[in-house]
Amino acid sequence: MDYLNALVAFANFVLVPGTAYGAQLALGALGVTLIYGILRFSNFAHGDTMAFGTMFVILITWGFQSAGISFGPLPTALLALPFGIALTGLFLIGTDKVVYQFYRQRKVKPVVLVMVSLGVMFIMNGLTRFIIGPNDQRFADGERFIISARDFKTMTGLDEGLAIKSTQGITLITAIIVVAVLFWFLNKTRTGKSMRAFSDNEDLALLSGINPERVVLYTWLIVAALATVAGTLYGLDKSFKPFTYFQLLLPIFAAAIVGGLGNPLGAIAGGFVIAFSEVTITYAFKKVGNYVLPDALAPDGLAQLLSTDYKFAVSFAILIIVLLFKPTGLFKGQSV
Amino acid sequence: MSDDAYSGRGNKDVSLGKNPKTPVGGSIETQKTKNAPTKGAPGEPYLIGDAMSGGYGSGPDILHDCTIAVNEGEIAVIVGPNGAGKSTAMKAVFGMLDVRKGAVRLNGEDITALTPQARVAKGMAFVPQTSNIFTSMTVEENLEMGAFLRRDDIQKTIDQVYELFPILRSKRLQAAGELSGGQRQQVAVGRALMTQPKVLMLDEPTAGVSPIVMDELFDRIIEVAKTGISILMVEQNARQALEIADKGYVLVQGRNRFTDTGQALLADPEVRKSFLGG
Amino acid sequence: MTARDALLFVFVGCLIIGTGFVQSWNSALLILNMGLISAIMALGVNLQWGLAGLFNVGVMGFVALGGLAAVVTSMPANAEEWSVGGVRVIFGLLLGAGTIIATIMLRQRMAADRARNLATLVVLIGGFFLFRAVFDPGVDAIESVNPAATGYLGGLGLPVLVAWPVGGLLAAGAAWIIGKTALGLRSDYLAIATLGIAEIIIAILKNEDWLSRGVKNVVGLPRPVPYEIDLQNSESFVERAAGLGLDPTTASTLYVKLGYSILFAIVLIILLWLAQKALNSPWGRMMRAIRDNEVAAEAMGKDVTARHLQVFILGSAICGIAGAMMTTLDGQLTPGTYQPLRYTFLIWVMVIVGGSGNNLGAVLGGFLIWFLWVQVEPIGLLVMQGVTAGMADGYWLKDHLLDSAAHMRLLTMGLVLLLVLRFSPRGLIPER
Amino acid sequence: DGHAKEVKIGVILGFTGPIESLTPHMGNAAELAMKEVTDSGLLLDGAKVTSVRGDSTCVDAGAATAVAERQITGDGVKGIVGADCSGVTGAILSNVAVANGVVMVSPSATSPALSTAEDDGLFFRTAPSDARQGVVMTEVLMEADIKEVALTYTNNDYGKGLADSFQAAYEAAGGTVTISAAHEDGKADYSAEVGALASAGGDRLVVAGYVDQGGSGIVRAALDSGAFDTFHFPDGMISAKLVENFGAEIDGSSGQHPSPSDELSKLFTEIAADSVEQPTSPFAPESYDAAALIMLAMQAAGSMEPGDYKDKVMEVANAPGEKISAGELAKGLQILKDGGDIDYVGATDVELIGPGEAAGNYRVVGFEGGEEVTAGRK
Amino acid sequence: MIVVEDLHKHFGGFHAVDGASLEIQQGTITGLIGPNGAGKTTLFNVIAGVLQPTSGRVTMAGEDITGLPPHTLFSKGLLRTFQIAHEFSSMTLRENLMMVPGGQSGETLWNTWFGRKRIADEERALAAKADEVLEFLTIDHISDERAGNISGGQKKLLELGRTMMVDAKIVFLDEVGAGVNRTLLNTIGDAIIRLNQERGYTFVVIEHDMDFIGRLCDPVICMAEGKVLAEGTLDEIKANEQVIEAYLGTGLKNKAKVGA
Ligand SMILES: Nc1ncnc2c1ncn2[C@@H]1O[C@H](COP(=O)(O)OP(=O)(O)OP(=O)(O)O)[C@@H](O)[C@H]1O
Ligand SMILES: Nc1ncnc2c1ncn2[C@@H]1O[C@H](COP(=O)(O)OP(=O)(O)OP(=O)(O)O)[C@@H](O)[C@H]1O
Ligand SMILES: [Mg+2]
Ligand SMILES: [Mg+2]
Repeated sequence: MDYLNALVAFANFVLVPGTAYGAQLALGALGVTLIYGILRFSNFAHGDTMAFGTMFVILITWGFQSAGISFGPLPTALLALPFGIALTGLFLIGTDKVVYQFYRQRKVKPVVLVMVSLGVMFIMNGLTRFIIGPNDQRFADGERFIISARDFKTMTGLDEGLAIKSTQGITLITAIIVVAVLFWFLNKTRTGKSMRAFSDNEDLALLSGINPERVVLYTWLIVAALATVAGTLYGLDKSFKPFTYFQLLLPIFAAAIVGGLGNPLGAIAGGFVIAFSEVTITYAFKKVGNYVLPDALAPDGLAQLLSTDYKFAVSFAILIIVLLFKPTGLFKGQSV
Repeated sequence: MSDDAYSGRGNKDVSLGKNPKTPVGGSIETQKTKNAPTKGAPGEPYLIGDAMSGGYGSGPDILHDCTIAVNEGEIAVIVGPNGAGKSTAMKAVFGMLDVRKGAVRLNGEDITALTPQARVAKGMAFVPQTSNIFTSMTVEENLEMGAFLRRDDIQKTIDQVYELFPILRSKRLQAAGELSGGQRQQVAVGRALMTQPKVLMLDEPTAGVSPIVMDELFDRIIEVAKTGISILMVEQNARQALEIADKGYVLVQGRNRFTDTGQALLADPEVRKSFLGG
Repeated sequence: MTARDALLFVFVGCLIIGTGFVQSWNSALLILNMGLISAIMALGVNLQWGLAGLFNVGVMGFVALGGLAAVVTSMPANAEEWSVGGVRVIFGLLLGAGTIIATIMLRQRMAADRARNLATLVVLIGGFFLFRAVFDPGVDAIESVNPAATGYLGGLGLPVLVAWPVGGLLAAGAAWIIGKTALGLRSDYLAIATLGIAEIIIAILKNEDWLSRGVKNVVGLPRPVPYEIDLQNSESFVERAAGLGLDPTTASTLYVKLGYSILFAIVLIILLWLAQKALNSPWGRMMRAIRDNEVAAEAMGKDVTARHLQVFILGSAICGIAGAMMTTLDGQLTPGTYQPLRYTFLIWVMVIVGGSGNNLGAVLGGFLIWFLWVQVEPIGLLVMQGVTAGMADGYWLKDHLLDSAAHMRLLTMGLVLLLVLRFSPRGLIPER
Repeated sequence: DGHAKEVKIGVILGFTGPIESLTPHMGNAAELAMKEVTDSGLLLDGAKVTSVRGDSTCVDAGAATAVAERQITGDGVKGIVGADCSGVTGAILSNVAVANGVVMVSPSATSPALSTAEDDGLFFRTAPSDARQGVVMTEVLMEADIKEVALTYTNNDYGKGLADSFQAAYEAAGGTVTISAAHEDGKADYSAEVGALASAGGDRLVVAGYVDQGGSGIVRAALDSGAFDTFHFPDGMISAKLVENFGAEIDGSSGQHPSPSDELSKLFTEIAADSVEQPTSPFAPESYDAAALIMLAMQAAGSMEPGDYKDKVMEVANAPGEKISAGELAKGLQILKDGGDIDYVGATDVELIGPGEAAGNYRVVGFEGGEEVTAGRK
Repeated sequence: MIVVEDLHKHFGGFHAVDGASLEIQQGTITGLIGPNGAGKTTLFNVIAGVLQPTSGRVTMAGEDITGLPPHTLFSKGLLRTFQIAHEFSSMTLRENLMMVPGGQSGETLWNTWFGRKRIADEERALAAKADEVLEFLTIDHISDERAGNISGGQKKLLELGRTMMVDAKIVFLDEVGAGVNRTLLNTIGDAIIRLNQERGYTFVVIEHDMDFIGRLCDPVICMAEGKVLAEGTLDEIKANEQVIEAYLGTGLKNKAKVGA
């Protein structure tokens, strides 16, 4: 029986990737949840906003890299991030002026805004592919690992390795910081509260002297920041490919919903729920079992509850079960 | 309860409330001017919605040449049957609806074109009849939102609201949407008081509040008015309201039907019978 | 129908006829056929959303179930597969269903305490392993029979037209189960739940090879109309075609497509008639009341839960029928092609652009958006060619632009969508 | 008038959708062949060949058939290069191509199921069926004395078909597949798959996916977590991109892809250097060949009508006859014009077998020092 | 008619209804008063099935109706209005009323397709009835207006109008008077008395307007903090010290100063 190896194996293939993926989803879900919370619609363009923002960051990163600027052990992309955020913010505000504002003033039903965001999604999608192309783009540099599997093995002498990538670390830390800041901002600052007031009752917000355009402006700026950060971190960890970002939309929405729409803490919780349900339920416990159980009992099969084919099905099933018990998500979200 | 929370602005003369410069009653009609000058005629009421006509969206006119006004430190009460256009008139004064004809002037300045939030900045506050609270925010946050434009310390005003509506203090951290009907109404009025306005517009503030709170509220309104703040109020509890009113308007089908002092209207048998329930 | 509505229909009709003149009549008919199917799907979604306010984003799942119905009803049964594992698989499935029923009964019978939770867990886990133990070997046996060509149980060998109502029934059955569990959720929560269920359905279709070959696709479904080749080889047909001045190929392809058009149109007209009658009746009024305010409707004696379940099942069944029709038209079931964007959101766009709450609107939206979905590609290309016309050959920007032309399709679609919604935010034919 | 005649050939590929990064190269390669033919002025007495591009979307059978319908009945294309993904290919074939009697040559639909599809002699492919590749893979692994592998495949007809045929062949040869797990393309995260694969273990991880898609994601995650260091890559994974992505990290891995001799691919790289951005991109040479076959068959039949030339496709593709490789289309056309016989070799050593699909010559590759090297042929 | 036994409704730790027990006699118009937040509306909601009680029992004519869904209670003849108007905003006023009666044959899908004639007849009768009610409530001039576009008071009238569309056994009115013009309210009061006397409806009325309560109600129940504080005729209640302190108050302090 070898609990240590079992633990390390489990950590390496379930805990660490689950945590990192959860943080990635959470960052994306934060943006979705914020738009839902304040502008009251599900923004289908969010995945492509992430791609769009990341595209700017990549272009600027390439610029930096060719100019020989680097950020030491950290990815250069982090340096480019503020510029990317600014550009994305400008674009989003422009989009709002040209597109969303009209519908907001007409007080259309949220579902119309959802369709409008679908239109915006198509356009952003096209623009991204037009500018940077549909292909994989690599822009990661800097130190790749905090600790690699091989180093871990030599360090500890264990059979199993434990790898933690620097991007995973950065993502997790960023997610925690961002949610804390956002929570503080929305619940404690005047501007944040005015944003919530606006989302609650637009007319009454006017009567309190809150400037709706200002609120909308802040919202898009924050969304731009969230989307760009999320997209960039994701791209650093995996790779940048516009189509994947579009596909990310689904788990991101799932995360936002299971946590409770409009609630930043919910987005974080939701991200981890989705990530871990994907990674854990379909995990084959053969290896862990082999370490922990006596030989006689060791599994000869894979000891896998369900094949990985069903990982999405499983995460959605868990989502539905959570919703059945908590109809507005783990953290009591809003609904329009 | 001290008055100084409301004495910061616009409190020029405490006696104003008792000795209005403009005689109440029919005299307002005479001041009615079409193409009103930006600067109103001297002696004009502090806030006046002058000969307003307008309706919702592109719908028909609901207000027809409707005038409502209130002097500094006075209480003006609008009564009328359901659907007469009272709330519409209030919204028109607050710029939440297109005024197609006529003008709104505050302290002589034409504010017809201003957005609602700009009017808030000019010292107007409004409690709408329906959806008048932020349901998902706590009671205290509702009050804070009322004071959104204020930069000074608002804690004192909050305490005053709690003193006026003690129940709210115990519900401070509860979402306002979970309150009872009467409690919500109290939050709504409290939110408007938080602005420390120069003009306070209330659309049926006492609907659904218990008698004891209603008395408190009317008392408070009188006190507030005495500090020089103008109060424009729609009421269905018309008898109590007209009793404390300096001026009363009876609106019917978007038109001014009767305009007189509160007491005079109360005494008018026709008004009593048709609009005040006998 | 007002004159304006009629005009809109005429306009869309002209678009399709225009396609006939500019491109080809085959293209026009194909657009018409898919338009008819899309209109039916939109009708189903409109029933759920426009009438009852149910945010069902699982359209794809029901459409896919319709497709499955087409396979299960019309393909011939595969005797060898049945003999090696058919019974076992069926028995396994019954065991699985039994486990779930047992769990539900258990939860109803026992008091809500820890013992109940424990018992639930025991039954579920035990049932799951039992199910796997019986089911898995059967599946393996079936799937290993000639995996490249069959390897699945096949169907009942019935005429494919039977599959359409069966598709509706299959979707309705699924909708019943889903509705029973998830309809208590509101707005976007229901949306993501149905979206998830649709993904689960697709996952099953993709991975359960014994059922419909999974991602290996089932091709060559029987048709309700003759094959073009047979027509071309039939002398009488060729003669008649010649009489009309058409060459046999064109005549046969047009003939087949027209056949489909007529079949689809019949289904659409029946469904539209039913939907219109229902909408403009006390039933429709009750549904609108429920949509407007569930609490009040409930207090006015309307059984909101039951009515929600009813429309959810009906709407889903309509999507199922459309799904079966589409698979029939395609002649194959390809689970990998089911994508939410195409089978759920595009349908939603149809409903919203057409005008939610209005059956005619939904139908119009179905035709119009499908037309655009197909035609924005050449439009996008044209735009690009126009833009680059002035540039020198070989200029990098020109190449880049032309290379990106295919992506302009999505961009154009987005633009068109925004424009339509801009000028009629409540849809082209708004509710009342 | 030399260019009086115009021959239109449809190029229906998924320019948007899951393999959108491959398709531009494929499209360009096909058009390269057309340009070569047009420039030669030899086809059917100086016909000009124009390409009509259409988006198959790879996934939406409805949209794909609409495109094909428009091209055939509207634009009047006389042959189709495409489609790319097996699903839409089947849909176009049975609904449009067969009905209208138009020849389709797919450069990349490799599903074994298409071998038996009802095609009326109109469907060909320049990519081999995956049934063959499974056998080749088994041989490669067995020769390297690898008896236990984990297997992951992209969850579509290509991946699943390949995985099935590989597993059957490998197990028949005495190997063990510890796990066969699907992965969906374009998804955000593959930790779950890699976790399961690692747990099952094996000497090598066989990745039957696309390098542009989930395949790379799986490899990345497997490497990063230390789950596997060596892999085996079938055709969908072999590309310049693989080395670019992983460099020396995958040293010691192996793979194979349908490919002619090195000379042929070098040759194609040369002639395509200007017009195809990545000539070695998967299925780009196949696309060139697909287009070339259509035009050569037309020349052999002396007609651009599909009904006439469909029977000539096999003839020009196979022996006997003079060997014609990529870049020599003019020569081929001339021979045919003169009534001679050719055996088109093209960019991928085309050899059509059975129901009109490539016989499949495979290049076995290894990875050393961050480079892809040829380790043999099958 | 209705017996409420030791009813509790808790929201988290807050006890909105805290052991209320009361009886509503058949044929009475019972007034229910009490300070804001006393739990009156919550009590209504529990009786009417909108909220599930934490504990306690409600019976109607001897039958246990605790926790039955609202639509079932409706069919048993229990109607209620909402304090905050719950109109069907996209429907016209007439439609708002016409949808109320249960068991319409046109509410079955099958009939909508194959029973046109019967539906048409029923609809005519319903429309006539609805128009009658609208006229009574003085909102007949806007009967084709969407309910979302009417004034606050008109919504309250509509709320009341719905209870007049069917024959009920017991009607719970939650502050129908708030926001309604007093002259009209008197007419409404008359109608309530008439329904009570002529058709034998039982009413439970929540109101803060003592004049209204006084004219209509006997007995009157006063709630406070989730419990029944006092019960009796209005005069008895008015004399109750606790009620005065908690609810009625002693009138305007500043009145004299302004009145002058
Ligand atoms: N959903 C809820 N969550 C938490 N507290 C609630 C909720 N609903 C009601 N309450 C509380 O329960 C108490 C009783 O409310 P209720 O609405 O029954 O009062 P009421 O007697 O009808 O008052 P009013 O006369 O103001 O309408 C109030 O203090 C309210 O804050
Ligand atoms: N949002 C709206 N859109 C269109 N018409 C409206 C809207 N709100 C109110 N109306 C109409 O305007 C008229 C006046 O409404 P208003 O709300 O001003 O009445 P009110 O005098 O305040 O009545 P109440 O005492 O019932 O509150 C009514 O006939 C109503 O139908
Ligand atoms: Mg009003
Ligand atoms: Mg109440």
